[in-house]
Amino acid sequence: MTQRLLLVTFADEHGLLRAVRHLRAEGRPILDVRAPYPVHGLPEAQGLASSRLPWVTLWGGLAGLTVGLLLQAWTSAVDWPLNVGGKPLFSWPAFVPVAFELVVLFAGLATVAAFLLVDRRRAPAPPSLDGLRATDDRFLLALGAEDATYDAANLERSMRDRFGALGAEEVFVEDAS
Amino acid sequence: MTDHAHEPPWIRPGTTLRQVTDDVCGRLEGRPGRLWWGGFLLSLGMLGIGLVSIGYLFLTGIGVWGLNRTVGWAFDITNFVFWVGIGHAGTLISAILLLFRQRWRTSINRSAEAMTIIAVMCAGIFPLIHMGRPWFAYWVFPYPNTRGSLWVNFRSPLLWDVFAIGTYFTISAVFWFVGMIPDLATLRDRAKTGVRKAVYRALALGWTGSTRSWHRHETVCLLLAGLATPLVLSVHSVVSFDFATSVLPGWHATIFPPYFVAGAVFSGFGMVLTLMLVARKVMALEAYITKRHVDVMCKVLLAMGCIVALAYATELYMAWYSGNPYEQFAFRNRLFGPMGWAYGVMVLCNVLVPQALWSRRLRGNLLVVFGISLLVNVGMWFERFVIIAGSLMRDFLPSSWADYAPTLAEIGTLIGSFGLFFTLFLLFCRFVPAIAMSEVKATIAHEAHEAAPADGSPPPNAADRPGARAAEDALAGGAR
Amino acid sequence: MRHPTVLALLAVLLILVLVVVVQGAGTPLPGNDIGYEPDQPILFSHQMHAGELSIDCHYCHVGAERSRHAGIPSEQICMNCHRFVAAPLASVREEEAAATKEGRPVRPVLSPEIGKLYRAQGLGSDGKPLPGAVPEPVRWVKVHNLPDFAFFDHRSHVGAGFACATCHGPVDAMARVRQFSDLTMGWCVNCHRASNLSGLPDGRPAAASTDCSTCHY
Amino acid sequence: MTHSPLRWTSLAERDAMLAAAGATSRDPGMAAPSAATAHEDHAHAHDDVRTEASSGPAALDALGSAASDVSRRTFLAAAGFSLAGVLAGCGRAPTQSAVPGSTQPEETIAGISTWYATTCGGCAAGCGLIVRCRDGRPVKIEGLPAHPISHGGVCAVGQAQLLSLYDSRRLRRPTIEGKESAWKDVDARVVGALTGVRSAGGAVRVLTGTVTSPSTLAAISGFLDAHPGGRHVVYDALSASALLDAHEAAFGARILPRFRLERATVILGLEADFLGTWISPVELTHGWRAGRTLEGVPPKLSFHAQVESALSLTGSNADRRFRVAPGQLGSFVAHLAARVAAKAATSAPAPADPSPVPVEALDDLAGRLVRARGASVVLCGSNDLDVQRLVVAVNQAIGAYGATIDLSAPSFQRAGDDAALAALIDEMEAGNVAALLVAGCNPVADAADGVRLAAALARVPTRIGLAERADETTAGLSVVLPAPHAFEAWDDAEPVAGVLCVSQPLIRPFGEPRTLRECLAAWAGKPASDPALVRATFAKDVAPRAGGTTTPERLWRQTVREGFLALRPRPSGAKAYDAVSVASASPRATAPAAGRLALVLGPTVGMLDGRHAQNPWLQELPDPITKLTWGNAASVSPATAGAANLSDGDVVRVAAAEGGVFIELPLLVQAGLADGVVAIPLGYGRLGTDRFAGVGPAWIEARPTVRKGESVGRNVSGFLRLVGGAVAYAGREVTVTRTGARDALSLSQTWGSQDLPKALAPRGHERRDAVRETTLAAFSTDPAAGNEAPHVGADLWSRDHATPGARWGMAIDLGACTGCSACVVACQSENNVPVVGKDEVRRRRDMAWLRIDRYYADVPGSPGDVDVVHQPMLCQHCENAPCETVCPVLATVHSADGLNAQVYNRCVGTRYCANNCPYKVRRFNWFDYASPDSLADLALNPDVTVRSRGVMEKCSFCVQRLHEARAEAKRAGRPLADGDARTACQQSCPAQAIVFGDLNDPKSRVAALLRDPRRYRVLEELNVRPSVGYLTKVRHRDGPAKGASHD
Repeated sequence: MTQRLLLVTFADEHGLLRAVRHLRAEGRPILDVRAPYPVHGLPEAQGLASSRLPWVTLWGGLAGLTVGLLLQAWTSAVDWPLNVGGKPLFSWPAFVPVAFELVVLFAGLATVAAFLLVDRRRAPAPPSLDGLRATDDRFLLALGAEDATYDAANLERSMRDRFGALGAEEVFVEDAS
Repeated sequence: MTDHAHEPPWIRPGTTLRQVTDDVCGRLEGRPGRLWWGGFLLSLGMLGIGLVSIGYLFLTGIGVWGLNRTVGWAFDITNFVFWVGIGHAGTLISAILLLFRQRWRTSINRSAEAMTIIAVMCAGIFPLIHMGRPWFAYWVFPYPNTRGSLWVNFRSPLLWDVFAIGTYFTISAVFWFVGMIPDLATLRDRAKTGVRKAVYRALALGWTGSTRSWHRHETVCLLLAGLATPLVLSVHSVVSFDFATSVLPGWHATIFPPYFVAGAVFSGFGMVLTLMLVARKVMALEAYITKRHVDVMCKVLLAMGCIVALAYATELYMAWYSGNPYEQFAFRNRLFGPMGWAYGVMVLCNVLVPQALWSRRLRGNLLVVFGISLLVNVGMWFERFVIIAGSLMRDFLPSSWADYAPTLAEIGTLIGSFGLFFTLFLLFCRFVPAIAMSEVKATIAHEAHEAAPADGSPPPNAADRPGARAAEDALAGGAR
Repeated sequence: MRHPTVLALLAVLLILVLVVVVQGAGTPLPGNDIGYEPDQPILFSHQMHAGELSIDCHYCHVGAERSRHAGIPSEQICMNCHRFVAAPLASVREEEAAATKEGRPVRPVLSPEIGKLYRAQGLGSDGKPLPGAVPEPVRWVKVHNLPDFAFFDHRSHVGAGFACATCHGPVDAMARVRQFSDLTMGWCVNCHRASNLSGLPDGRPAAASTDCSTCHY
Repeated sequence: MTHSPLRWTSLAERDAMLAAAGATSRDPGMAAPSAATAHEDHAHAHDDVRTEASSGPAALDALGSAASDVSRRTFLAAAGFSLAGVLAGCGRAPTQSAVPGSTQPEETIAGISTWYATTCGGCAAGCGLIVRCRDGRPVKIEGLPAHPISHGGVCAVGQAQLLSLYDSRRLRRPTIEGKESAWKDVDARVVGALTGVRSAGGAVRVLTGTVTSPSTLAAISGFLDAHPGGRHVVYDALSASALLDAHEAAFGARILPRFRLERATVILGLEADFLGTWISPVELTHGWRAGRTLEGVPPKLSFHAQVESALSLTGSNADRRFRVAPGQLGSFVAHLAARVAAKAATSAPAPADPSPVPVEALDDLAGRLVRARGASVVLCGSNDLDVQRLVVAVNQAIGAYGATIDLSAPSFQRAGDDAALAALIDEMEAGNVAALLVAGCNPVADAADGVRLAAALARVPTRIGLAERADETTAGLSVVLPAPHAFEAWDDAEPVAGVLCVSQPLIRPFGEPRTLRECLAAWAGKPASDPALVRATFAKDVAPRAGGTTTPERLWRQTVREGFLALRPRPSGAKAYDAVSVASASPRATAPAAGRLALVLGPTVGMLDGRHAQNPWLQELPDPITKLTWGNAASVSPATAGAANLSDGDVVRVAAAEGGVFIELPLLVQAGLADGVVAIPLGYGRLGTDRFAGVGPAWIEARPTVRKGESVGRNVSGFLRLVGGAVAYAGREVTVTRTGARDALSLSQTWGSQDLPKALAPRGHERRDAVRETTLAAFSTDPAAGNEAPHVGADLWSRDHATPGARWGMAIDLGACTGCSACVVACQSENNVPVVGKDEVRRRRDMAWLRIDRYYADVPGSPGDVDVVHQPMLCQHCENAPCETVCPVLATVHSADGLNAQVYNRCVGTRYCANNCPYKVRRFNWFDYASPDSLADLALNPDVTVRSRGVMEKCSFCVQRLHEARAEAKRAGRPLADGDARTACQQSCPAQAIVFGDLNDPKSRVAALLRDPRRYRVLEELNVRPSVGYLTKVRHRDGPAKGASHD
């Protein structure tokens, strides 16, 4: 199905931020906001929950620790015990470095993998906005244009005049899925 | 960090977001200049020398190196430690300074990280080729096998190296790439030709710049930075264990882990400075790598130099205080023995020369800084050489004392490793945004914000009309 | 599905599955010669000699009890019997019959395969040395090959009471000898471990070392 | 090794066996391929021929590895399979054939060694050997225990005889005027010539070195009887002519007395290197050692003083050493004789010159000699007749004859007469010699006036030579005949009166050699072959002297089995001592003119007179004193070098003051030499040593071991001349001048002192006490003198590794070790240690698993004098082995019996273990060290893997011997007894300095020695817990122990 929405363009983060705060206060659904760099305070303004990625890191790290210690203990002391330099079969201090490295490795890879997977869930927004310089120097604000109270002309004017938007345009897009 | 208003800004004032994009992407989109080609061919030549040397080594045997029954390691492991060390500054800048929210890192962290990854590649070559039978190198990995499952010796520092260097390379590469995704998206959106578009689209992993993505992206970068920080400290500690855990006087030193890490960061910053100063000139990045960047890096270099000097002194003191005759001889020999000259070079380059950086005037003189940064690299190479070869040449039993002199093959390999380093670095400058655009933009916004008057009225460089026009055009033709 | 990470993960999984399958199917890994069964210069059948005639292994492989090598028997040992047995009984009977029919003396019969043995010894079909014939030893094809850096000692294993078949398999049922065990290091080591737990075939406790220096020096 | 019965096998049986083994053959062409396989049989049927063994290396080639010599490197090949598999995707091993012998000789079972007793042919000393044969070829030489001469010891030269056997350069067929010919043609020609000579009444001369074989002597005399006026001329390249002449003068019989050092408590050596090279080193070493056991109260330790101009191995082991220039020796002896005479109340001529050594030292020496009357002896190696006469007088005065010197059962190990050779040369120059037969010697290269001889040869119509290799002498002969190696022929020998030794062939000869006996028999028209000839003599002359009732047949079998037979010695003919003969002699002191040096020529332990110059093991064996390999150098004392501003590696021109003889060779500054002396080893610069051009790896920065057409070292025998009827080895005046060129010396050890360099030592002195020593005085009060226990830190780790069975360990007695280096070659032979060539040694890449460290120490108060210690250094098999901890791939680990195992096929070659080894005993294969002579691969030990390029190797405590001993004990159903397992170095040590065994067995000898108060471990303070212990060196001196701890 196609979806209609209003696309508002800003030249800098200040207007955008104020606009977002305003619209949320009004309760108008903000579909998506795009910026060329992480705008300070925007997530809060949009009311996004904080990420749960740190937990992934923690569990990844623990997994690495377990694998590291078990692997070394089992191969050195259980599977084929060999007398190496007269040291004990389970000479744990010697096993610390490898265990540590595996902690970092597992934690790091787990985190990134999780990030990539999670971030694949696209925002309900136009699939491609190339040319709108959203990755260059423009800030885009996408508003839902479905509900009853929606009035394009009115909205566009308020964006331009009150928040210094460069412009606003109604677009129809294939819903990304 | 509130006094920024008084200090000169990190990015030349008046630089617009658009300019950032154009400055950075423009270089990748245009054709490479004469300078680039010159440097690239030179590097390829050096790389060729290295490949020939290594090929000859593989065909003939380790004997083509100047080693002997007493000195089993010299150039090979010296180069290894040297390159691993170089890598450290990159991680430090990208991770630790990120944790400390040092904004000045934004201009240089991308290339610093690239330097890290490339340096680790160069380092990785040496443990491989220094083996007598490199075709069995895979035996250092603990994999199930038909030998009744004969595993590996987890007590060996060399094995720790395998894991440390492996992890270090992986995490650095991932960190680097994740940080680069938004910039790749920028390139994607600017790309004209189909190929470029396709490539960058694939690499950008569908980055949209949506707030959610940015939010997660920042979190991931922070987490990776948090992981990379202890990692980078561990890596050179592990490398130092190769020597610290041995019985050899001059290697067997408990101070080595911090000593090596400090040295690594020291040499790393030396190399970063070298590269930055070159890139700044060659790629006209004065707007982003300002004198203030150089100044700060010089201060870091000076600080690390002093730490290293302290380490040298401590080493000597501990040798004397230990009362261990072998230790004492090892260090008297290090200073006054056959390798004394090398120790001299090391002290000169790593301790004496950097002291010049106390002077603000010299820190401002880029030529001087460039020279110092080069000398630091020389000095740090010699530090490793003195420790490794110098200690081996005179160990416990006088009967087995022997001297060492490098052969053509060894020198060729060293040249080759530099060739590889610069070849890869030039390719990096050519195909990836050498400056983290999004971060620089954030910095600009940040500084603009601090420069802005209290009321929320738009800062001077925000509303650029031509840009607005372009925006409308784009809107007009944007989505149908 | 068009997702690079997912694809990468799937690829890794696929490789793992492949390895497991290959292993499970018993396909030998590179370097494992199990099942090696080369043609031999003489169609010598262990099935007949060790099986039907049930000649003891040590009768021919004299080294097994005293030496590291079991040894390939010298033709001399073959001739202990084949001096008298030169052809299958049937063909000998035929010749006799033919001879009596034609009323001529019986000619010696020599089967082609045993003939090779005779020629190797420089003997004529009558078993007498041929004038001017130079003995040319038979070049058997080795079946059980260990790398030169692995030292295996038949002496201690036979002495410990292990049957030849434990490692060489049902040779008495093989027309042509086939490598029965895979002869990998893992195979050796695991048997040593197992014996230390189970003891020797004759019940004595085993002391099978798993030191590297037991086989590599 | 377990004592396998020494079996007697008939030659026929042996031939069959050899044919079966296929390891050797009359056709050299056949020898090579079997050589390629010979060492593989540890892994395959004993007699298989690897056909496509190269596939492994092929795979490596794909990777860019050069695996050149398959035969040496098949283990690499196999190791490559895994890789080949990975590359090719399938791992089918190459087809390998198994070729059994057509007949299986009894006593030859694949993989079982047979031991044969025989006699060493390395020199005239006649030491007994047992030789280990595998699959029809000798693979290891060991000493024959209980042999009355060598007592189970073998020297380095003896050990190396194995390699001389497998030498593709040995003569295989007779040549006439350089053309290969059949024996029948040779016989025809020679017989024709000889009959011509006989009818013309021409003179026939047989020129040989010392011959101790009764049968050969019989053959020669028989031959000469057939040629009236014929003469047998005997000379020794290392002559003892004056010694024999002196005894002729004194006792009326030209005999070489037999020295019984085991009976001596005071030994004075004058220029006699009796522990290293003089007459019969193994025998004399055993005797010397017997007097220094330190057992009993007071501890048994003979006093050994040495007087010499150069530093010899013997001098390096002396308790007291005097440096006396050659010109001064005579006057020293005169003074000694006078003092001895005074104390012993006999008469001696008054010395004409002042004494070269302090008078009180002389008094002390004379006092000791006289006090120990009947248990003291003076050995003099000088070839100066006057000196020897005086020494005879001294020995007579101290009652040595009949006690420490045996005249009734003398030695035949030297019989040469320098004057006779000189006379022969004159004859030849005068054209008075019609036929000359040179057998088993090389006078042109090693005799005085060899150059004249070479020229004179042309004037002899019939010139026949019997030699193992083409050499300087055969070059001038018209008929050159191949002589067999000692292991290829039957032979007998009576080196000392009353001891008959038998040699038996151990392998079918390469080519068609003939012994001198066989030749002479054929030419006498009574062709016969060994062993018939040997057994004829045995039955006629030997058996009767054996006493007993056994038949000659049984006696012969017994002798062959045992290797020797004790006989009643023939009467030596020595008459009563004639004092008058010595009274006259009183040598004068001489000194070289200003700016000149006195030249001293002498043998080295490895080269002796140079007859083994083509043996790479001996060429690469570091000289025990100089540590120089692959060549000789001119040595001068530091003082002399300083005065002449010479330094190591300067190429100098040594020119005789008169006579126009000169030579150019590198200089070596050598501690312990008399000042004003230049010493140069004999035996180098031999024809044919250019063969070694191919020895050592080829790579861009490599230097050849020897340049094409040149020779290894320089031959200095040109400086030898006759003085007073005997060859003068010392004293010739020479000038030494720098040529400006430099020639790097390939030394295996460059830092020669345990004292650290003064500049780097605190307070100018610090000592590394790898070798601990003390004096007899200190030792008698405290056996642990000089052996303070070092401080060993606490052990951080718990010890959870039990050694249930044996725990192997070793003890090395530094008091007994003379540094003779026999163990070094024994180890090389047993463990397939490769030869690496001159350049690699110079680069300090020698592969010796067992090296001997030699340290000098200045003698306080007498500048220029040095004390020397020798320390065999091998893998210490540490319990806390630092090498093991650092290996990433578990290629070196500890075995349950306490061995530090090195697994070559697992090693990837990081060299980390070598870096972390405090003793630096690990050796890395920098290249493929293949032998350029593929025949030499037959000398490889089939029980030891041949290491490939890129892997680490080191001493394994001869683990293959331990396995063999254990397996045999198990088969015999008995526990392993102490002494069952012996390492190669231990077995061949002439001084029994090395003891090996089970430390867990409290009754074992090694365990006892490790409880000895003299025992210490090198670098014990590192807490690596070595399994090798050393016993402190005790010198027969007064005063406190020396430098046992750091100061």
